[in-house]
Amino acid sequence: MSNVKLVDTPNGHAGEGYFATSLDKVIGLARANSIWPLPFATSCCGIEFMATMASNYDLGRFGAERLSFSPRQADLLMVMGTIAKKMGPIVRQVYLQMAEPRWVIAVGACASSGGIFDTYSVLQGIDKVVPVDVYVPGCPPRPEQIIDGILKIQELVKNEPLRRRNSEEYKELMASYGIM
Amino acid sequence: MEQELTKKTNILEGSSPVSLDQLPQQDYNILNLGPTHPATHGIFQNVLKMDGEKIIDAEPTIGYIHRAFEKIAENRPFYQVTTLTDRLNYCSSPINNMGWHMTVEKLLGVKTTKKVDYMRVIIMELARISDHLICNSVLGVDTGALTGFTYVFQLREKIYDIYEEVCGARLTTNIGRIGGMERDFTPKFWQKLKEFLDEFPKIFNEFDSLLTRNRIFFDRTKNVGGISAERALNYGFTGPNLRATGVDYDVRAMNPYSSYQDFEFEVPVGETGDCYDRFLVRNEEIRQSIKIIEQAMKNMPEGRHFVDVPEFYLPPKQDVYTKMEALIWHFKIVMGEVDVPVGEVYHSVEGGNGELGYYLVSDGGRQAYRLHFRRPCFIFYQAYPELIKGSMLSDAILTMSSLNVIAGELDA
Amino acid sequence: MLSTYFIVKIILVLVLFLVTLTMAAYSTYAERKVAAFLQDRLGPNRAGPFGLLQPVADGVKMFMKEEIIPNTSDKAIFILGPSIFMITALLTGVVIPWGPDINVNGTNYPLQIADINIGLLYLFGVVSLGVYGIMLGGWASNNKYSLLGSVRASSQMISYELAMGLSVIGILLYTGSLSIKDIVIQQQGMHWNVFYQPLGFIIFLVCAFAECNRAPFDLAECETELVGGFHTEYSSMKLGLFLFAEYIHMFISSAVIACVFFGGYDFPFIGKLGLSPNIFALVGVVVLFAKIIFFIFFFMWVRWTIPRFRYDQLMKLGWQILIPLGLFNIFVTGGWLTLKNYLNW
Amino acid sequence: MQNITNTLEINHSYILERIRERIGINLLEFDHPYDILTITINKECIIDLLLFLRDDEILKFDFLTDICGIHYPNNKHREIGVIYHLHSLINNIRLRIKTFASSEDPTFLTASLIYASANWMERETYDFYGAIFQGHKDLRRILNMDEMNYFPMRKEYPLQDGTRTDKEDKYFGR
Repeated sequence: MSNVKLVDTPNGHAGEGYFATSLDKVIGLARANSIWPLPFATSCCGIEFMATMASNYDLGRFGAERLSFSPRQADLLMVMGTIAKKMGPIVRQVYLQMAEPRWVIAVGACASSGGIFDTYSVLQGIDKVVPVDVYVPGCPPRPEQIIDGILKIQELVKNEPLRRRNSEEYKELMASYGIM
Repeated sequence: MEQELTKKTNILEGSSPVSLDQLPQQDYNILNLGPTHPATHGIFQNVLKMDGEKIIDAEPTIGYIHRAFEKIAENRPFYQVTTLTDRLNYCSSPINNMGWHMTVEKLLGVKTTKKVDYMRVIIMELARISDHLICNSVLGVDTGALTGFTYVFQLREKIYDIYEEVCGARLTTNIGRIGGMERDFTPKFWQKLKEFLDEFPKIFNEFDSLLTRNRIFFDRTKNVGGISAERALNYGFTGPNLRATGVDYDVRAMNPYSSYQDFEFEVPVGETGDCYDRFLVRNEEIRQSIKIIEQAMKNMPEGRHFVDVPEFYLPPKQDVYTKMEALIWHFKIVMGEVDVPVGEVYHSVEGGNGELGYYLVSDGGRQAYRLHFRRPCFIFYQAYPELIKGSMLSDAILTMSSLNVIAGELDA
Repeated sequence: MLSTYFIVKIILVLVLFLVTLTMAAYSTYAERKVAAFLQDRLGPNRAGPFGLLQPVADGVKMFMKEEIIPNTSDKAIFILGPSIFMITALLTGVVIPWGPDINVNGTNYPLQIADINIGLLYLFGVVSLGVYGIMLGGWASNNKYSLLGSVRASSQMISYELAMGLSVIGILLYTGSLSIKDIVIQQQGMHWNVFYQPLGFIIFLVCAFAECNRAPFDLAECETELVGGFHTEYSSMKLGLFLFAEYIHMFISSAVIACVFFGGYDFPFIGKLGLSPNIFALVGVVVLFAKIIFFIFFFMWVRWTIPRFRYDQLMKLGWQILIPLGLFNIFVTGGWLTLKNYLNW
Repeated sequence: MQNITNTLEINHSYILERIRERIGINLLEFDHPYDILTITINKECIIDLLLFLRDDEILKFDFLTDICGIHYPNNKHREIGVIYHLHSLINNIRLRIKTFASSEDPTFLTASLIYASANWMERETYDFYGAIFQGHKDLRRILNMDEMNYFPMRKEYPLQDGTRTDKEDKYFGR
């Protein structure tokens, strides 16, 4: 247990028998440690994702082993593998159906940029259809890299202000993807 | 506004790109299975026409990760095609790599040494093991038993370790070169391989006993998704799925490549071609693969790990820096400036899913004029509607995972 | 006097409510840890020491998530579904005797909220109401996967309730009472029903699995087939209620199994220790909870070991095997009791 | 029957002889590149030949390994080709059959009524090369999007997506 890095207590005011901190931080912390991913695995990276879920790497340590295949219940859309143009609208559809707050991680070169498949049939990066929070490089990335990506997402989640999703910037970002 | 609307539309109706009126409505229920359904693993869609839970008809749609492999292959020098073959059936990419190298060697008329052959056999059989492991454990997951999957994934991790010792990569290995292997097996490789072979029976038997004699698993898979040998041949089945029906067609035994004739192994066959038989055939093939690896280890000949094809085999790095010829060849190979003979070759290997064929047409240029992959998944997946007609929804899912359809191979 | 009675009951209700919720919350944690243990993994260990704060994180996250009610759904019923499921799950705890009586100032206070003389019937009744929650929720979602899930759930519940009812009749013949308290008292001193009614116990256990929608009977939500089954369209805390209620069901089922078949708070030699009544009561509560936790672990153990049934196999098991076996059990028990009476043993 | 198969040497010349007997002048060319007998025939007689090869009691080419297309833009009136790989599992011998049609009228006859496996392979060939298989029940695109209006594997179409804006050619040496 000794080398497991536990979640840090957020900054706050501690006193005799109480501890006060801002709601933002508590909620961010809770969300960060309970990310339910929606694995959108299309190809090779999906197999590495399986390795990430399995015993040797165990994504469950970060509270993320509860896969939810229904977009309603997922917090994190993990797009793993090549997204062909035929698939693009479906990624977008799944993203739209997710409940706020939602995050997207593009795992692997194909999802991030099209990878080695610079062809007529492949979408050159899922950021053409949905906003992406974290890109994980690699073809396919090693499980350590995928875990690193999830940790990056956790950082984002922890530090996100509660009102961000109502802000003008966020609305602009959504509008730039045609999502009003 | 659109977001709100889409969000509030139903998941099922919202995500159906195939218009449902393509099928007659009548009193039947139309269920859209995929492309993001958890059981489709890779990505393909099935529009099922159902009567309650019974499937009346199915309409598969594929192509959701079509990546234009064959077009890319026409635009790349030969040694760069290896990366494409990795991503065909990514569960057993070394077999694909080796198959491609052998195809090119056939075209060039290169005869490999026994040492190269045996090294390739070891890697290919490891790949076969990891492929079958994933298929069988995922079949367990789809019946609801997740635990077996995590057991055998530890074995896969061991295989990954071995790959890493050879080439540094885990999944898309890019292992081997045209004309041999990139480097000789290191002592550490042999040590890891021995460890793997020692550990294998224990973990694998545990997995085996968790499912094979499990009554629920037996009931779930027996007589589900069966097909007769005639229909299977007509549908172009190959590999474990064909052998489960009772036809002992194995490319390794029938058209031995890479010195497979030197090894003793059995070709396991089933009887009814149902999910349970497919499961058993794969399990038995894993055991046979172990046997082949042990034989190859024992009889590994001495010699060089590559043959003399300077036009294609990259010279060792220290030679590149010190010898002029090596530098020239290195430059020519990397820049893809090596001409190949004119001709057309068909070479097939026994991939994880069956006969993986490479049809290469060369016009004497520096790239393939036409490279066609005979992808076993693509060919047998079209039998899926026939396999599931009349069965229940749960059976359809099991049938799909026991066929081991790999989207990368399916869609090319 | 009456006011003390009410105060005690209210305290009991509150305590039971909290304990049930905590048990359910930590069952989710336990499920993850047990799964991890069985699968050679570590399981959650970042949130708090040993990941103990994981349920809190999950809960907070779910409360803060966006609520989505699909346009095509029937809104009122969509909300009603999880509510019914949760309420009925919580209602079941009242008839369970959580421990021997406590003695305060010479008055005995039973550690049971309501000792109804038809306790078992009440339990079955309330549990079978729970299926309305699943059914309405799945149907109101207007999603075919949900609909399939809820149809499966309701037919499964109905068929297994029958067998479950039949399996306890043997015990009723023995005890002559439907009150769970009477059943527990009758078992004191290691006369556990499981020794007298092994067949009944097995049937009951299987049916309990089915009633809780747990593997191998988790057809209503099986992820690989129906995505999420009846709760596919639910997000946020409505989903939380569904998941939570399921764990409460598991907790209550374990409690009922412990009470009806394993002597409730009874433990070998507990009577011989000569404890004062209050300590005795406390030990009794601990013993009962130990049994409950064991059964919860057993539920998880099974879930992470064996595959699930197919729908028709499940029905076949229910109607063609469990119900005849249940009837056979009644027949044998009845015959044995008659014989015993006749011979005046 | 077994005896005949065993005693008779089934070699390329024998197969060729039998095929020539059957389709006569429709056999245009033959060759043996890398040990596979390769014949080029008139596209009209492909079904006849496939049926003959499948049902012949000695040849028994009963397994359709593969169908794929090919495009030779410089061969006038024979631009689009369809290549069949057959395998006689009993004799363990392979056979390659080629047929060609012009790109103006790339019609072929479907083999999907003989081999169920030909169904998707023909759809793929149509998708890539636009070869039209007459008699095919469901000749739609299979891998590419239905909206696509060209046949991407033909040599005149580029590999890359023409609509891309984010890649500047100068960075890629083009």
